Amino acid sequence: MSTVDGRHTLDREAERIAYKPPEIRHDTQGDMSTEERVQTAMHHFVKDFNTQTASYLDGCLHCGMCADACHYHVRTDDPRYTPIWKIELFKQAYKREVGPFAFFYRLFGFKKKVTIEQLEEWQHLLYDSCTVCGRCSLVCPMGIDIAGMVSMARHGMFKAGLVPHELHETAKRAAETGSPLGITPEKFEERLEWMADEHDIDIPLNVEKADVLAVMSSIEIQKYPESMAATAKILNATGESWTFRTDGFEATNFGMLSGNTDWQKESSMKLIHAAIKIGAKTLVLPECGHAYMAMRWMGANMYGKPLPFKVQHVSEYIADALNDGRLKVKKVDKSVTFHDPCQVSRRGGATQAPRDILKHLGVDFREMPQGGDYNWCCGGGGGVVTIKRADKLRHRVFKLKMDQVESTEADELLSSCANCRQSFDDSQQHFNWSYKMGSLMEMVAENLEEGNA
Amino acid sequence: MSQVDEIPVQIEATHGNVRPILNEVMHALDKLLDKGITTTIDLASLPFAPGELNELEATFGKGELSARLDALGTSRIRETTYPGVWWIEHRNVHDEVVGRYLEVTRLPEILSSQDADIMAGRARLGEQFE
Amino acid sequence: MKYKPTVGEILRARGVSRRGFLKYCATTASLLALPPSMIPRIAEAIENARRPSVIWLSFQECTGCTESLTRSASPTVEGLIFDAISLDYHHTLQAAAGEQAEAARHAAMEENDGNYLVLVDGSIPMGNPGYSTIAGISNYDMLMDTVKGAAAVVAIGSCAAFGGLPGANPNPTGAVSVQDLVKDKPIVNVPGCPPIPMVMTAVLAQFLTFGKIPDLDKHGRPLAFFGNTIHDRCYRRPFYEQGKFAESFDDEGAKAGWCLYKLGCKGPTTYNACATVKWNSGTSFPIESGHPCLGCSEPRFWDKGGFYQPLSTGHFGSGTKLAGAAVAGVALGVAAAAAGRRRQNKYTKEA
Amino acid sequence: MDLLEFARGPALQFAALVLVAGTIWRIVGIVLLSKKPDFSEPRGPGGLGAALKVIYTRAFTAAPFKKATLYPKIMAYVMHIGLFATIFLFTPHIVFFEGWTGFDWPGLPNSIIFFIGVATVVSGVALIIRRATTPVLKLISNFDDYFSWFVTMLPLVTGLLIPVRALFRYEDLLAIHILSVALLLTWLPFGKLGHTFLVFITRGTTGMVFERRGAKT
Repeated sequence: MSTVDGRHTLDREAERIAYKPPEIRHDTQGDMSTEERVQTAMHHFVKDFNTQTASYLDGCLHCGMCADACHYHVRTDDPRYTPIWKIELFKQAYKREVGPFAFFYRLFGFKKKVTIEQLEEWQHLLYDSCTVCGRCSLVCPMGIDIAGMVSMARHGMFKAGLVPHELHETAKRAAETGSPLGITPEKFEERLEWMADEHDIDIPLNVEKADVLAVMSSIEIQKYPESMAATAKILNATGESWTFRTDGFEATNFGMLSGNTDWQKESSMKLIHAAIKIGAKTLVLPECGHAYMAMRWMGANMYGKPLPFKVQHVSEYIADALNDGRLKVKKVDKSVTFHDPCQVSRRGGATQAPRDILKHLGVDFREMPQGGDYNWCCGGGGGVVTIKRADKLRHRVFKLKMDQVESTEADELLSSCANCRQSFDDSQQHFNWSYKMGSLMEMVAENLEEGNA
Repeated sequence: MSQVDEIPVQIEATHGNVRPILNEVMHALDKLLDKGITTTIDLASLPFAPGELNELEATFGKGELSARLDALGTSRIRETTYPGVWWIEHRNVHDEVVGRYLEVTRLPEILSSQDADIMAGRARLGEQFE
Repeated sequence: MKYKPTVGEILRARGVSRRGFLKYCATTASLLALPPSMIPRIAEAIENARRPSVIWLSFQECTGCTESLTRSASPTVEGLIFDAISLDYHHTLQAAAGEQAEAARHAAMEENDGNYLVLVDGSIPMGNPGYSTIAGISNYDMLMDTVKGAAAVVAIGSCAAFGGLPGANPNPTGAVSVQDLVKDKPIVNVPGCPPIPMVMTAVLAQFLTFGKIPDLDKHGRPLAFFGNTIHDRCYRRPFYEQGKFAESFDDEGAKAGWCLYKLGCKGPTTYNACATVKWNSGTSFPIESGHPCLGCSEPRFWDKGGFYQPLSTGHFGSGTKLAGAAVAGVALGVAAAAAGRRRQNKYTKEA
Repeated sequence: MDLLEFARGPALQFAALVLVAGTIWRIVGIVLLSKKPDFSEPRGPGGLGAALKVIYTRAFTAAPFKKATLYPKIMAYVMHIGLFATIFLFTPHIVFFEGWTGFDWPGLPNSIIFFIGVATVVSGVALIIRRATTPVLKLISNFDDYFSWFVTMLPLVTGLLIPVRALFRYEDLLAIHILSVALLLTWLPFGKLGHTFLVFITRGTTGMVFERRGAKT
């Protein structure tokens, strides 16, 4: 563990603290003219403004405190990583086109038209250096939800073909194949069978009617297949009727992450239709942060009316089952610290569920300093983990996370987000770090009391 | 005027002119002793609160010597309880106060017989022998 | 030109002793707000000064200024007017009347051409010369005729200095001040309604002593008397600083002699010597007797809002105007939002 | 009409009209933009209560950020409390409000107000220096930030100079003071000073959205 102050690092590879142009590599998709690109971005920025965003964009005081909450700024001292600066173009478009005084802004040219150079520079700020973790909105004295607006600004960026290639390709593959990692229904089924054999358990698939629809994230299916088994074990143990579906299994939503609202809707609707089809009362989302945001809080809005079923993160589902006695677990004699996925805890409101679970497991739970709702992000959220060119920055920022975890001196590090797990694993390899990220759900599955249900 | 006098006047606080004046007089006495320089303080230039002037006068009190001058109305020249500090009050023929001074001196100039008056008196005296 | 005795000679002739003269000089110094160390110089100056001729013109006025002056306690009215100056024309005070009086004025003007002082009280009506005439002569004609040979003009009272009450809105007579009309003579304004008598005599004494007009502020007022505000020199100032205010004329604060700011005192914006020189032989001044300063020595004090309206009160528009502004705000807001949404729709279609 | 009368009369009237019209304009312009209905199943109560809660709670810094934002927060507190005290607890101002609204409340002694005013100016200077020197603030600041600071400081400084009689005459400085207030009121609805009313809308919005999710506000 380093004793060097993060703000004045001695790392020879570290980027300079002073202002510098962004790393040169602006990705563009499609063959629009420059003008078209700018116009398209602008039109889609403008489309998204509503009373909520207007109150935010008009309310900003330029106090700069959000910089102190952002891991990118804290680790680099680069002022461009000030969260509110990341939506500067979005703000510029608002003031010029829609705000109450837009007429004057245009008339006197108080706010210039956005240029392609700016958009290219902001590609780095809106994608590579924002995980949409929302920590900044907790420090903001006006309570501005900057992360939410970064997501909105990405819509315009996507339409203008200004998305980092890897993220764009991942999203595109998700749209084309139904999974960002190219997991087809057949592949899913195959891997479920493998897990069923491996663990000698029942994994219901494509049941016609069930109370619970369980879904997975491709990352789990591909990289952490044990999660599928764990999900099955737990759901079996509760005794509820449940099933996986091949017509709706993918919980990740790269349409949302990349900024393509059409794709976002397509992904969400698949799950919604599957759940309605089997008459599910509950849709249990996997250990995935953005899937929670996409379905729990945005799903109904994609659907256009309230959903006829309940949406729960698997940790919420487990916590409920443990709390009302449907599920019982053995005590685990370990010290554990928990990494809160931003979209589930801070932005999703399900912060308490994992803590309830850990209490039932009887572990020595060690909260991280600035943990829970104020947790530092893993650095891989918001699609950032897919963007290769952002790796260097992501690893640099991860230092905060390492310090945070290490200070607890816990035996185990757990989380409930496969995407977090993925970026932890990557950074763990990069730094040869001693901690390995584990899954809370898997710990529950491994410690189920015999004779459940 | 008796009815007006019956109105009770409350004086809650003063402007605080008394202490600064005492201080100034003290320094004036030092100057008088060390260098023989006399000082005159014109009390008309100070904003006194009701009753404050009386307070000041009472503070200085009456000393050993007191004189009355009859010229263009009466004037009272009085040494205070602090020797060398004189309270001088000029009145006009209507007995209205037209000037108040604190003079820090061994003897106020106005008490000395003036050369012009001495000469005039000498002339009058001379007339007796013509 | 006939021989004019010096002031010293006149005083001696009247049997005033040197002591009396020194007393006179001390009170004059006090009057001029000069330090006592100046007394010897004043004595020397007065000794050799020659009595100036004074012509007093009264126009649209109430004679309050003359009343005030004749109650001047310093050095003595008689002494000043009859000994130190030669008041050759004052139609209220002089015995002569009609053509005889006018003849006296012309005689004084001719005799002292270029050296006499003109004192004016009252404003001059420019609306119709008939509003105010003396011996058939309009005020304007008399003023302009008289000041031609004057050494200086002293405007006594707020009417002569600034137009005063006759000049108050809507100013039916078209009243103007002396300084509005006389441009080529030194003018001293001694405003006040009425002015402090000592200040009037002091200006004369100053002219008498030094043969020139005193230093003036931007409104032409002698700095020696108009250099500080009433508020600056007010004995109730500590209450202002402590935040102790009389809220009405009969509350405990008023009885305790607290600051009258909230009752509309104009002391902070009024330049005059009332707080130090005081009135009625130094007895008191309005604030001391429990009434806020009206600001009578300031230009157009009649038209500066209510006498009992505190100084820091603003004059907002009527409620109707504010309501109108609110309606305009709603309209603009609706229009702005509509324009914004129209752009959004347009862009959505284009996109 | 002298300067003071102009300041107290037409200038203040104009400022009041602009203030009222501009404030309503901005609020209506924001409120009447499209609103997206939220169909998601609420976890916690949204609505007005949530809005009020966050309007209140955001006046305080969350513990994890206390250290990093200590300096600007303290300065901002001093500035806001100072502005409140100098505006609303100085007796001549109370008289001003009383003349306008008919309400009257006790003030603080002038000496204390003077001290608070100086502290407010000091905090303002500290904040503007910080804005002009720290890289983050340098980058994100624009004309509005500096101009709004200027129009806020102007009435404060002119107000503080009024008792210092050496430079100006009382009525001149009072006139300038009132004119600077008129400028402040005229600018207030349009620039970032609009946060005097937007703070309720902005914080309230977050309160309604995030309390509804049961998320951290």
